[in-house]
Amino acid sequence: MSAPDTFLVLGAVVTLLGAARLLTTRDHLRQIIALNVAGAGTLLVLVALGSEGTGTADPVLQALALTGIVITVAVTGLALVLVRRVDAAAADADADGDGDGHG
Amino acid sequence: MTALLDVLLAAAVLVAAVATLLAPRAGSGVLLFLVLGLLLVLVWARLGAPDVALAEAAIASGATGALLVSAVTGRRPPAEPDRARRSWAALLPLGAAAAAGALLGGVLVRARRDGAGPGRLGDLAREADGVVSHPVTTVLLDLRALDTLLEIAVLTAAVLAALALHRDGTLAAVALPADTRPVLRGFVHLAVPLVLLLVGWFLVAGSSRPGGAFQAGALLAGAALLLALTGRRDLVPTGRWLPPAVVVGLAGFLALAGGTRLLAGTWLALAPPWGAAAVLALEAVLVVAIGAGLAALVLAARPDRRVAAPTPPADAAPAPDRQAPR
Amino acid sequence: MADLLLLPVLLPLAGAVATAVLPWRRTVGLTVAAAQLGFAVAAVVAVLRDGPLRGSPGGWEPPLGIALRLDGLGAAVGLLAAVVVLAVLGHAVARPAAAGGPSAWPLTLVTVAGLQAVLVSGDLFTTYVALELMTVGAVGLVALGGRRALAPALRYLCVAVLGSFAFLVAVALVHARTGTLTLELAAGALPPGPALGTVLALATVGLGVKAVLAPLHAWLPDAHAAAPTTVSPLLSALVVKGSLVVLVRLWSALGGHAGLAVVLAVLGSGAVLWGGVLALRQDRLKRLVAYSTVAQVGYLVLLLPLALPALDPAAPDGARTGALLAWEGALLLLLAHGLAKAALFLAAGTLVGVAGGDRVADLAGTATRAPMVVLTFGVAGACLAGLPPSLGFTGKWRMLEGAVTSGAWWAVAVLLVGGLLTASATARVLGVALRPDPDPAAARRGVPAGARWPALTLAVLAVGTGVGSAWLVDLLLVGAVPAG
Amino acid sequence: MTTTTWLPVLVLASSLVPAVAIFLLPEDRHRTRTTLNLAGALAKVGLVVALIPPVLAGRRFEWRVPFLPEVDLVLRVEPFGLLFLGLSAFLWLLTTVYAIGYLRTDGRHRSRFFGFFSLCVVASSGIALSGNLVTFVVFYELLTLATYPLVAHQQTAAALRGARVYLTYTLGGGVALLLGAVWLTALAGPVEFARGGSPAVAALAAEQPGAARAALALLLVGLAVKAALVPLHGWLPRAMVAPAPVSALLHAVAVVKAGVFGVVLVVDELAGVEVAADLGLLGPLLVVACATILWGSVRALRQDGLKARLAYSTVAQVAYVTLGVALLSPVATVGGVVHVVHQGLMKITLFFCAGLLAQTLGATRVSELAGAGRRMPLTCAAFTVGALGMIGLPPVAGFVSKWYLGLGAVDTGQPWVLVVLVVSSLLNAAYFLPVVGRMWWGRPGSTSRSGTRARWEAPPALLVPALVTAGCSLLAAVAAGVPLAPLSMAWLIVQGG
Repeated sequence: MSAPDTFLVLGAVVTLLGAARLLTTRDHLRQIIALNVAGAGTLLVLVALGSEGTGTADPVLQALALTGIVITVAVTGLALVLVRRVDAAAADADADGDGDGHG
Repeated sequence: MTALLDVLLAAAVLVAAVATLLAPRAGSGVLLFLVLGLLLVLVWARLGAPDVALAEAAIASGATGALLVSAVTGRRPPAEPDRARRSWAALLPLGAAAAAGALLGGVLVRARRDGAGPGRLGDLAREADGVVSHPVTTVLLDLRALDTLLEIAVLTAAVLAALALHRDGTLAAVALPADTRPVLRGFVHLAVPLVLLLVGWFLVAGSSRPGGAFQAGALLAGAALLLALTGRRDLVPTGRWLPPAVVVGLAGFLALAGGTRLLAGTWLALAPPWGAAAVLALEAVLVVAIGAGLAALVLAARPDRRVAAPTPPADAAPAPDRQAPR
Repeated sequence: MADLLLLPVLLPLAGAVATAVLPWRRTVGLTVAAAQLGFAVAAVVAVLRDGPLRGSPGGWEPPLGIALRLDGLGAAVGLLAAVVVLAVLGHAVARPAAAGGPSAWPLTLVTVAGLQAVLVSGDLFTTYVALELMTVGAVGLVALGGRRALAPALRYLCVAVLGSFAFLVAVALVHARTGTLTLELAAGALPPGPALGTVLALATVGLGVKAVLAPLHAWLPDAHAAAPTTVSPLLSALVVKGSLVVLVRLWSALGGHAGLAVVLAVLGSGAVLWGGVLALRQDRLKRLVAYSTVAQVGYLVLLLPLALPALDPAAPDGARTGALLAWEGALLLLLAHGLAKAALFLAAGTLVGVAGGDRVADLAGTATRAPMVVLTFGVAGACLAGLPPSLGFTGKWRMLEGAVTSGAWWAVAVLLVGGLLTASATARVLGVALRPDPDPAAARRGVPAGARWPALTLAVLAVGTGVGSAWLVDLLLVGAVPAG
Repeated sequence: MTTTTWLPVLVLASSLVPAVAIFLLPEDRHRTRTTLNLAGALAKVGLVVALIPPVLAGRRFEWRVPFLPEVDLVLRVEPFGLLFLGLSAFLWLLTTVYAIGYLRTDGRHRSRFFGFFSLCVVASSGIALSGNLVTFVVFYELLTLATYPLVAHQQTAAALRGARVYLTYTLGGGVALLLGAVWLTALAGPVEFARGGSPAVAALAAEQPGAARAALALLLVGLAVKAALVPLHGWLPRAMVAPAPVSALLHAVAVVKAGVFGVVLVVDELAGVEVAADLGLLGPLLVVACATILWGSVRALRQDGLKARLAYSTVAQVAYVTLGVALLSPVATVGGVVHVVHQGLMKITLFFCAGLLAQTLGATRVSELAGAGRRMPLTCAAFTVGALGMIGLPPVAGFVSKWYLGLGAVDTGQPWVLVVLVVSSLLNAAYFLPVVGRMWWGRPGSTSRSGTRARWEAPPALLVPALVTAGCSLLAAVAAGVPLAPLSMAWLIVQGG
């Protein structure tokens, strides 16, 4: 089991751990953290596939990983804004005692 | 010897990941995620992917970390703390997922071994004579320029979607109380010029060695946030100038694509004489866009001034983190 | 040649940039939509004339550069998208309240660009990035639906991005095994075995989540029901289609997988029946229409198991012709669902506005207040149920023919029962709409013409294309593997 | 000799164009709507009259459009199709005149009504002109969709319930028809209608009798719903809630006739009578037809509502056509085919008169008709002609068809069918004669609504159509031998021109 292979298996495991956790929790922030962990797992798979343990990794797969990172941060940013809005909406609903028939 | 280090590193990453997922409170989850990020920087260095290591440090741990920390502070603790960690119900799916992951890993390893051979994409990319010497930047901005264009579009779309949730589409209404503690202001006065120098370095270095627009953009966002949080709001475009700043990167890329089509005949085709200059100009525009975009995302995740101002309702227990500076 | 491939992707992005910054959002939006329709028609003509369009941006030939490829299916869905977007934007101009505010324009154009990029991309990783672009745009649009739309939008985002990660791992596996990211080159190089099975399983789960395949559909009804009127048609008719197109292309290029086909057959049938029953039992109008999307996607997924024999040359000849017929029928249904569902959602949104409440029971009397909108709802519902003379009927007829020829009687039963369920759901809504008007005073609050004509045009198109749709079948088979 | 022309499309367009125009017409434009309606109806009748000579001379007009790669939509003018088309065009004209007058008083949503009304005629003309199975299915289902809003037109609870029941039956039948059609097309390729049965179906029946039998049986079940054969006739009485012109159109011209036309088409021109007999389809069809005849007549006896009684009588009368086809003799088939026209003429007269009686006297129940004859002599005279025809008495067309059916029964050596005919005629007499009797000789007692007011007839716009159809019922019997009469056309269809 060369080094890249260990990280390849690690990547697969981390991705599925993140996915399982995301699907089993109700709390939005925890879902987003799980999403990022799954994202990190996919990056591990990508870069591990592109490296031979010595020398620089395959530039194409590095580029794909870079693109993956930027997309993950963009999605996380949007998700967190939504979390803030959802909490604000829940707070408003509780504050005015469900006046407006939340639902 | 190095095999032992790899196993240790892999184990550390696994433990950090599981800890992040099962952290009892969201706050500790975020911190553990930052630890995971640092460990991953080591992994990318180990696997010989310096560009990804830099990006991981600057964006995946830096920007995402800032986003998550900002989201955790000032958030009402959820009504019932997530007791999943202790109940077996949570560990079962994770166990199953780990087993499935191991299987998937096995398939991946065998596929890599079967697929190994000469003439793989990476070798072709190394020999390709792009306009820039550094292979990763060549792939990003020359060989697969369309991917990067779409990726910038994703970032721009996410920021626009985030801004759309604010009242007038800009962040003017976001609460930004200035933190005027002298030590922090002193640090900011020292750190920001240094960071801007680093941004310039990454921008220029990108064409010949690991670095480039994404990492530089993240640093620029960090500098902008430091300024915004310590009262110097004028430097950070949160009013009318925010949408143009966010959209300039995508606009620049589209202009380049259109320009190459009109001048050089094929979309996004970079030819040697003016190619390097075009890449540099594009990267400069991307730095501004990514910096503004990430800063906007962090600021957009903060509550509006309207919510922060009202006195807390009488019945709500004064939550401990409400006094933290926001 | 690359112009017809890249312009429909870059122009909407430029439009999005313009509408995000400049004030003349409507003119820019409508001109871009009109241009997209022009490109789509030109692309269809080009594909029909000389086969799939190929191109590579930056002048780098595949495997190094990105391979762009527009086959018949891509051109057809592109044309569908252009027509639906033009109608939806027309509706948004006429009834700004239904569009979710000014920032709906850039997000709509971004989603359109994302879908067009998915249709045009022959490269697996570009498909991944394009799917992400479409998802982010769609989530932004759903979130514009106000307070009730935020939680569904967040759930949709998390689930869709998770699906993309699964697809990304599948792409990595294909690259690991075949050394290339271009689907056409990878198609030949991936021998049947565990690797192929895993790729298809991951891709099916990943894309299934975004295409609302049965057990993974939980996020759709809330998101589509809460989204603004002009957003739901885009989601149901277009965004769902993007993932389905990628799934169909992967299956036909990589050869499909027998075991997975059986699973999909069960899931598809379950989706058709379960979605249909749930649609019948919903008491909120837009959720009823959203659940019928889940049922319709069940039909399309049935294509994969039915069309499997067409993919491997060893299959007996009877099964091959049956599979080819089922293939054509399902793709026709895909287009018919796009047109009819967009008309249905636009009409539903307008009816909710006219009736003043989104429960089906509130619709009493809308037949007198907005007769043309109720007519549109009826015609679109009939097309979805596969009643002639609509494109839905043509697709259903062809798929039934394929199922009967290859002896898949279970599929015949599912198709017929599914059609009945959709028809009865539509009839239920029409029955309520035809009730006498509880307060005739409200009748004066008429519906602006701009809000009636786009939906009616889509419904009439859904019926019109049903009559002479042989050219459509020829288009759909261009570049598809079973025909080759 | 078949010539490809746009003529069949023109026939369809003559009612499709007014339909679309009327849909877009605002509610208050009565004059334009009336002109559109009449123009369309006259154009269609003109086209049909123009088509008769060449078709009789053996020319066929056809129009094809590629529906799917190998499957075409075909519109072809055949003699039998032309007969049904002629009937529907002529009666559509009269019903339009009647409906314009009928809806003038309390008419709401008239644009919607006449739009779907014309769409209905497009569907029935399409059925008449369909050249292959796919086209037939398309227009057959279009008829369902076009008639649903008509049945639900008054938007009362009863109307909506009746419409829902109607839709349930017809959609269910549609599924059976679709499955049968697809199965047949899958096995025998796109199947075209041809005189004496399509060769492809005959070949299929030889190779796979089981599959052919099942597919044709499914087709017949699908058609039986609209042909109102027992036990699938439940929708017809409930659809009586529709306004009079719709009941007239539904029960005399469009829906029921489409079902029976389909049955004759499937048995005669798709499978061919011999193939159908070999597959053993005609036996059960015969039994079902006889059962329907008897059951319809028995139920009609106990109905006090005039329209309900007419509805059940339609169920019985339409089954005569199926009876004619199910008997294996050309004479019986002639009887069946000619009954399509005769029943149309007589039944529409009865419905017109029922509408008049309800609107002018407010008399909807049989018991309320006492003395109506003195008050509305012309309407009651027309009703009497229709009623006598239904019973099968000589001077009216009904006698001709029953006579030929009887001959056919004797010809095929199945005397028990003759008994069924006689018994049903007696039953018809049992439920029609009291109505006629009460009209003419009944004293206007307390229950009768006709009261003591002086003679007072319905407005001419409503009366003329009823009288014309009554006259035609008489003419069709008296002048049966004339070359263009329905009977000679029927002979031509069965014997082949």
